[in-house]
Amino acid sequence: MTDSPNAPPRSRPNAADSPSLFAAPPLAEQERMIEAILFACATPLSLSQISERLPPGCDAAEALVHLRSRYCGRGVNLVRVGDAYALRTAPDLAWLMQTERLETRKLSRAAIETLAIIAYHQPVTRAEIEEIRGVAVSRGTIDQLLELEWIRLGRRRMTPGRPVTFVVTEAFLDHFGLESARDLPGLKELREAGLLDSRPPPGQTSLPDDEAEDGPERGQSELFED
Amino acid sequence: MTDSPNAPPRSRPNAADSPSLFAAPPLAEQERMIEAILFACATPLSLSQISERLPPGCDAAEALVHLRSRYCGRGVNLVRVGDAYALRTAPDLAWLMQTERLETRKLSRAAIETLAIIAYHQPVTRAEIEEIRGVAVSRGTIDQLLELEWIRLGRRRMTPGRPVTFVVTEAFLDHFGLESARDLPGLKELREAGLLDSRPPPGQTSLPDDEAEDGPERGQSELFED
Amino acid sequence: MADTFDTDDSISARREAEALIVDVDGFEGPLDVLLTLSRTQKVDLRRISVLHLAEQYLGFVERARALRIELAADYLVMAAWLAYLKSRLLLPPDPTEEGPSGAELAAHLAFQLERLQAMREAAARLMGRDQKGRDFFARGAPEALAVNRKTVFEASLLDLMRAYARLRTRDEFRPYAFDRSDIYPYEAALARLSKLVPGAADWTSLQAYLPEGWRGAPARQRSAIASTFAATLELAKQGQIELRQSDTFAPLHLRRKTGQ
Repeated sequence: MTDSPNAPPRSRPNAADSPSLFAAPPLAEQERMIEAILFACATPLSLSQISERLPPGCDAAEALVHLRSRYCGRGVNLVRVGDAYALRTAPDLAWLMQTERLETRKLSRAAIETLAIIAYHQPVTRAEIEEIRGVAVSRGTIDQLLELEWIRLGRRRMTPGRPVTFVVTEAFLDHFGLESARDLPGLKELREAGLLDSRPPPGQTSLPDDEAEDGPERGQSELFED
Repeated sequence: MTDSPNAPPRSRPNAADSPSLFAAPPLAEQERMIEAILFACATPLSLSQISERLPPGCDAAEALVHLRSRYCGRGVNLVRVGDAYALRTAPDLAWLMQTERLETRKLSRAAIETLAIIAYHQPVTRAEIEEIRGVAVSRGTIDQLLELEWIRLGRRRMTPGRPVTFVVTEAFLDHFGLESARDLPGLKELREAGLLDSRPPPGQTSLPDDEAEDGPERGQSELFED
Repeated sequence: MADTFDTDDSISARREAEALIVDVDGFEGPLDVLLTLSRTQKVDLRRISVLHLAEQYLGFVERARALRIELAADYLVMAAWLAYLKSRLLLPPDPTEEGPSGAELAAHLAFQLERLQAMREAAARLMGRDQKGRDFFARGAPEALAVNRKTVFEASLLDLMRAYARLRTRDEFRPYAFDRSDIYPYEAALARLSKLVPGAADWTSLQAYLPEGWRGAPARQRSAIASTFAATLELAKQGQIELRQSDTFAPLHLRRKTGQ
């Protein structure tokens, strides 16, 4: 609410103007700065968002490596969320945080399954979700996931009708503590078992080539091309 | 008021009950716990509030001393706020967070509707927006969207009066997490997603969809000509 | 029914069977039912006996119908498909027949079931992960640091889509109207004709009643004739005028109905 008592007179208009004219601050100082920025912000920040705030000449990527190892094993950890970084409490201390625990809205079984299908098969169309679940995606399911900002629209599929696709978001990764979509549990096994392939029903020979090329398979396999 | 980090442990009611049943966690672990608690808690916590949350046998005061020195000189400091303790960004780094002070406000209904029409029908003239909304669009609404850099002027329409057109910007796509305006769902897809509550009057089912499918596509193809 | 074998197994089996019958709506579609059936069969989904499964499924639909539960079309389609599959599997393959074999269809079904099961498990594992706000936490008091106030206007994609949906919905309820200038509306013709009829004591050609400016261009004239003709029918029906046509395609004449 108020400034902490030992704050110096806040007359540092644009620090970026003066000290950075000559050289970037030392790495330890860059680490401090990033620590403060990430600490102040509740949402993950990308490398470029962090760099924007630092004086010119800083190497945010390198400072982050140091900062990350410094927080290793501590009560608060530096985690990676997609292309972004955030400070989060260590999961093993969850039991201490009873009072902070948020009552999250219970997701329906349909919503949970739909979310999982989108995460594992992304980018995926509504028709593909329905094909996998064997049932129509009911009203409000997609709506609810969009509202939670766990999914967003991807690129339209280049197949007849050009259907919209869905992909998971950074907020999804943040919520489930995932560094990237390729860290989804069991993803590799599912891929190897061929369970993430788009396999059209036998007899439908017109689409498979097109679809395989642009389909869910490519989406997730892209993630593995290192 | 009399609590100080290095005061000897005073009240340990829980620990007294069952001193030998559970050993208190090592001091380093207590430090981790306090670190996590202070990080996650929305308000500063007093020594007794911290102690209450820790397992029996912990010495919060001593752990706080260690935690405080660990954060000494870092980007984040352990500070005392009155009787309580909190983690705060180092005051000398406050300038880094200057740009972050933002007030969010909901976009007005007129603005969001106008924006939606531009996104779906771009390039679109002001008269066309008014025709779709069925109500005049105030200068201020357009100005606001221009100022937000979510829309910009497109090519002039080659019709009498050569009216200006509006199109959405990269910043718009960025904000709404879209890869292109073409990825916006059509009317049929909106209905399937449960965002359109109404059923069209009987006998007219195909008309509005066709229009929606056709409208934006045609308009936008002009924009995306390579 | 005196059932002396009330072991736990049979109780749970019966409860399950009951659930299948009574709680059709509890299933997430026909594939879900199949998955449940295949699980009670306790077989490897890869080697699932489609024949056995089809029989169980048909039995499910049969029992459900006996309870007069309305079955969703999806279930019946699946039942029909399973019956078809069963027949394909029982009959020796016809080499002249085109299309996928019974074995291929069965393999695909097994794939679908396995995939659904895998997604269920993946969903469970996903939800079992540490979650933000439950197992790990963001900063509880994000700092309000600078006094540098800047207003940011918030709008989500959902807001945008809803706004557009709202606008388009309103359009759907708006009475449909042509804005084309070459269309002479029926309502206008009726209003015009009603006003002119009291003066029409003698037989007059329909052509004479066309409004100014609608007699030249063929498209405009066609529209005006059509609307005016429709209006004459309405007025004739109401008993206000009489119509006369001497021959097929001959000019139409009208006059005020006399003796009223």
